[in-house]
Amino acid sequence: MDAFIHQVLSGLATGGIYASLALALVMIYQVTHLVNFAQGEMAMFSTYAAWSLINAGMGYWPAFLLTVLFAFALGVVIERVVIRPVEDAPVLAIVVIFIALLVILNSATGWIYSYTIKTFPSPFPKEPLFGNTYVSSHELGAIGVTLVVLVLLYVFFRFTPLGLAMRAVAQNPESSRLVGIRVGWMLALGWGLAAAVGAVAGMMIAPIVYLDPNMMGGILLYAFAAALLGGIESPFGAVLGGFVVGVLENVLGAYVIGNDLKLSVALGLIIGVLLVRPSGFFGRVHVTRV
Amino acid sequence: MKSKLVPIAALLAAALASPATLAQKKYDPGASDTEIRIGNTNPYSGPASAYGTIGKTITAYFKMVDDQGGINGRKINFISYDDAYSPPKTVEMVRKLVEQDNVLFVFQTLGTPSNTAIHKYMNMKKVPQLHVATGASKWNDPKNFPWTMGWQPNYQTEARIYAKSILQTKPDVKIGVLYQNDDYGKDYLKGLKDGLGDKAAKAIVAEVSYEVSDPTVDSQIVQLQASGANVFFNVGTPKFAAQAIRKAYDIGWKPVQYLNNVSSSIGAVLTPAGLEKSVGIITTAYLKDYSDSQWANDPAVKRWESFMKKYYPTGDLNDSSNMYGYTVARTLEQVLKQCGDNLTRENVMKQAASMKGQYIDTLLPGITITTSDNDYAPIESVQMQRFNGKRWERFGEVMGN
Amino acid sequence: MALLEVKGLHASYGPTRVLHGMNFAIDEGSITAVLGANGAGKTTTLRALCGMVKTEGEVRFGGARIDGRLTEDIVRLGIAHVPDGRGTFVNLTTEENLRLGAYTHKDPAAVESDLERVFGYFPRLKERLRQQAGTLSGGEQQMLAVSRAMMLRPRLLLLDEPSFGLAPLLVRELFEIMRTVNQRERVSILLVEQNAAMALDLADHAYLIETGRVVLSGPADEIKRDDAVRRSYLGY
Amino acid sequence: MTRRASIGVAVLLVIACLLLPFVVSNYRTFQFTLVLVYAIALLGLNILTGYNGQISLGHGAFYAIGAYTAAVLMDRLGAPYWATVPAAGAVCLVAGFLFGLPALRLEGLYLALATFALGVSMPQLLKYHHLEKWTGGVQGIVIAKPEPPAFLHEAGLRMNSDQWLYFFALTVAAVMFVLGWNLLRGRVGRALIAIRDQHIAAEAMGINSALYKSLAFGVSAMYTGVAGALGAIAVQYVAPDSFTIFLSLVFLVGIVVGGLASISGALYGALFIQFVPNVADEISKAAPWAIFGLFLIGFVYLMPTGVAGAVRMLLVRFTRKGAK
Repeated sequence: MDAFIHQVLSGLATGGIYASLALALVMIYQVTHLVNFAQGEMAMFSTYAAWSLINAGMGYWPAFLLTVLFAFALGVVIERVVIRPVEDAPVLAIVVIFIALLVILNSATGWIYSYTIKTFPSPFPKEPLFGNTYVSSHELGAIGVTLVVLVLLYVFFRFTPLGLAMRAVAQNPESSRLVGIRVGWMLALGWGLAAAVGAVAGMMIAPIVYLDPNMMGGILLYAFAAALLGGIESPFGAVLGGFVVGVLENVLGAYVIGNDLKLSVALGLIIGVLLVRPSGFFGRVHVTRV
Repeated sequence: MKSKLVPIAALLAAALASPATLAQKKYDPGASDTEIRIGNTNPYSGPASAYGTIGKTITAYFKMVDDQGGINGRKINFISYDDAYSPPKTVEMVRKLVEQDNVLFVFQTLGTPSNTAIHKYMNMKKVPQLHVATGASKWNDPKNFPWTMGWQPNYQTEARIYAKSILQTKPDVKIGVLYQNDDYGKDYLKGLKDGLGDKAAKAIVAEVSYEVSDPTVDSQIVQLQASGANVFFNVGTPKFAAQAIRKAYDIGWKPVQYLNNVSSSIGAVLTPAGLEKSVGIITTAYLKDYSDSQWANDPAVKRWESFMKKYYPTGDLNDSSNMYGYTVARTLEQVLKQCGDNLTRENVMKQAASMKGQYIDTLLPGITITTSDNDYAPIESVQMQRFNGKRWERFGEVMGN
Repeated sequence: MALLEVKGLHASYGPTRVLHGMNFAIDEGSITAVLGANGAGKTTTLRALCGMVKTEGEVRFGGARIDGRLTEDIVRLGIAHVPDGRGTFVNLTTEENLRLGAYTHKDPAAVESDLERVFGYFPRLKERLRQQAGTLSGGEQQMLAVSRAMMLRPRLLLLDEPSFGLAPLLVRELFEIMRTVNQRERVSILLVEQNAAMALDLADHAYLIETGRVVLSGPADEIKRDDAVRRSYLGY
Repeated sequence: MTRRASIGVAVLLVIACLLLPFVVSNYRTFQFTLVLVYAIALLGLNILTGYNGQISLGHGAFYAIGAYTAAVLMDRLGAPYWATVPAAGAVCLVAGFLFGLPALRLEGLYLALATFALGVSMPQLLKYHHLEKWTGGVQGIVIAKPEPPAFLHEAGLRMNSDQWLYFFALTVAAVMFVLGWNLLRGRVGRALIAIRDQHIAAEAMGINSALYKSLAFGVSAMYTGVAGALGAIAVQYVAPDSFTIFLSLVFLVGIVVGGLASISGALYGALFIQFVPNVADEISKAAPWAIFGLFLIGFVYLMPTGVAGAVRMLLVRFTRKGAK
């Protein structure tokens, strides 16, 4: 029983990892209606930037803030320079651009920083909370940070005109222009915000899995599954989906199917759920009268 | 052959035919008076690109050799291609090396699947596949594959050494194994089982695998703890090995830990895992570890360091792959020196197979390279060592098969 | 001076040219109707004014050139466009649609009073505030589209076939409201319609276009009496 | 281009294809064999993604199934190599059709996830210990290289095995392309495109879209499976590591760069995925993937509708000029 609880808690901790990156995917989807496969590598790259700053002697929180800003700028620049010129190309061409970005960032990071794993500091205490042996303080703290980001995103999209405008752009760019929204900038802004959310995720993930250029490879797939399971338009759903995936994977691996097939079976189950409930837990069913 | 005619005949031959007859010079494709062409594939891109640094180190090393005048007066032309760790690409690139670039032999092609893919081809073509970068045991098979030779101690042997050690020290042993679900992980697992013999079924209480795409191995470590194991055999690559060591400590699991040699670097594994969390870990080694303070003033390691700084400045000094690449390149240098002016493929193989207790100074003291016609496993012995919180402490004899 | 002045306006979709040098003007505070058969270029004319298609020629709004500018900049000058197909944000709520209409206004108090003003014209929308806009009926969606445009507090309102798909009674109601808006708020209106009879009843001035050119223009009363128009568009 | 000119070009192309292995080295012949293999795989993916609009991020899985079918049949059951190709096609047809049935309910992102998951899972399934007896587990299966048939030798045609393999692949590719051409240029092709562009309208026109969509999956997988079998025979080795998710992504890259919904695009795409990584490797050992990525972005910028689209536009311009 103790082992079972331990597996569940450890699954929640890993789920928190998926949730944090899933939030970035939801963010970019809200604005562009695309899932950016390079999101994980952008987060990884930003985390390396944070590592450089901290290694150069900067304090954790200043480095954290500066990295979030850097990531935001990176996102905006990528949208303006790389994505903008192919805006009107077929969706698959844009997917291919994402793949290109993924390999470029991965390869360039390996070249600049080498592939040796690096430790990334945690802002949270070293000692586990209440002396428990189940989850580390960092894992709890990371979940806390993810929840904070979640609330911020929710408030942003629900209650600010800018958030509303972004949702509008995703749905109907032409109508958005007709109410005076600068669509181009909204897309760039969306990329920037998604990259910033991703950078936070990266800095929370790196202390757990270590910093290396391939750190996001597996996580991206799980985050993608989590986002869809929760309903790709819902930040809440993404986080819940992350936790569900994390726990599901652990329990399957430890008790049901064994570790070597847990990924396949977990994904199979998620797809099964999506077959029955295509909009995920929190996704809204869109009804339109023709 | 003591007649006066001999010098004249030699002169005649030199003037008429190839220079090979002069002073026994013999060449196969890829070798000449001025250069030796060597082929290689490495994963510079793709999922295993972390290992690409080995190819870069070797390239840098032969650059240095050339700067210092080459080997026996010949420049080394080291041609290395990216195979992205994909066997079909390895086949393609190796064929390019052999058929188009006309290399004398290929050296240090990396990865068990990749080398398996070209194994038959190389032996059919009779082109040496020298010092392959994998620890599988199948490369030591001179009867069936006389053109293929490994280099590093193989995984199974290493695991058998751990098995022996476990059986000696712990009477009531319950072993939990964490292994990467691929050829490398399974070789270690097999070696351990072979070493334990008929005790294996009882002694191994849990064997859990992970995939390289797994973000963490936390769940696996929790499983191992729950199995009640009192010995932990950690067969992970650096990132996962470090995660496992940290997690085991954090959840209060205190088994005797055996760590596979691939992840024995202090800088790249134990430091990230936490030095205080790594105390007591047992591993084997055959190379000096730059990040181990006991070698801080070792002249060989110093030489390596200055080589790295000059010829491969972007290389990470903590990455033990760079020490590996340097050492294997020096092994090849020795083989080529021995070849002298007889640079045929046959002679390369012959020289590679006739090293007698050759010591290369970045190997641990007591570890030497020995090969023969029926022994194609250059490094067979390893040294056991235990981590004391600061550095590795060697103990026991140098062990081999 | 005319509020909107168009000279030699050409427009094309890719290689196909749709407008061939249109000339017309709209007076401040007037209601102007553009009539024409299907494919004559009515919708394109409205899209051209808002920079939504590639154009050549001159468009002046309040005396300043606006041709070649970005749609969102033109809108910010005070031109609201209810597009063909209504352009509803179907996945957003009614309220969110309306608030988007006021996107360019930063003063929250003013936005609230604008909302009340719009509900004064279309009380039905107030009951549907939290409803997903895509689930509204056709008539309600049309009201929402007009309301959204009014939230901009425009000087000029462009309406593209507001009667499309609505019951005649609803159309009459809508047009009445448009007249009130025009008179009470001094909003100029440019109306594109297939339903020529009703459009001419509402409008002060009318243009008739055929294959991308203005072929007839004048006060609505005169156009209504024109024989050709009567035969082709009014059907009597 | 006039009809006569295009026939002329086609004839020249066929002659070039036939002469190629006698002109270039064995190693190059081998490379072009791989190009043919990839071209078949890409045509398969194009049927599904390009023509029918169903995205697949996991087609490498079907390639793997085809390859393993061939390897297992040859190595474990002693089947002749040529027989494994249709067998692999049949297995993948069934596998694709079955996968396509649930996938019917999935669109866009959800289908992307499902296929992505398939692509990621495949190597793990191949390694699965209960299948090890057949698949060889992590070690894979080494298979024998086919020799040219005896009748060629008797007929006086001397050929080495690389050349023979090339002609074998060329024949299979020709058959698959002709079949594909007939399929896509006819009623079926129009139905596939109609479903992609106007889903509801297609249903209204009486097209059984469910059937067509799962058939598209099956046929697409069949093509890719045939390619997988050929690829395995050419490389003489299969292992789980040969079929990672990157293979699937590279296939997607191939059809986009080559040209979506274009038969000739499969060939351009195959040339791209075969040769551009080599070029990238020549340029930089430090970060070859970065170079590859830049190439990719460059191609999409310059030719957003793929090489096939660009070629089509050039031809149009060329003939217009010619007409003037």
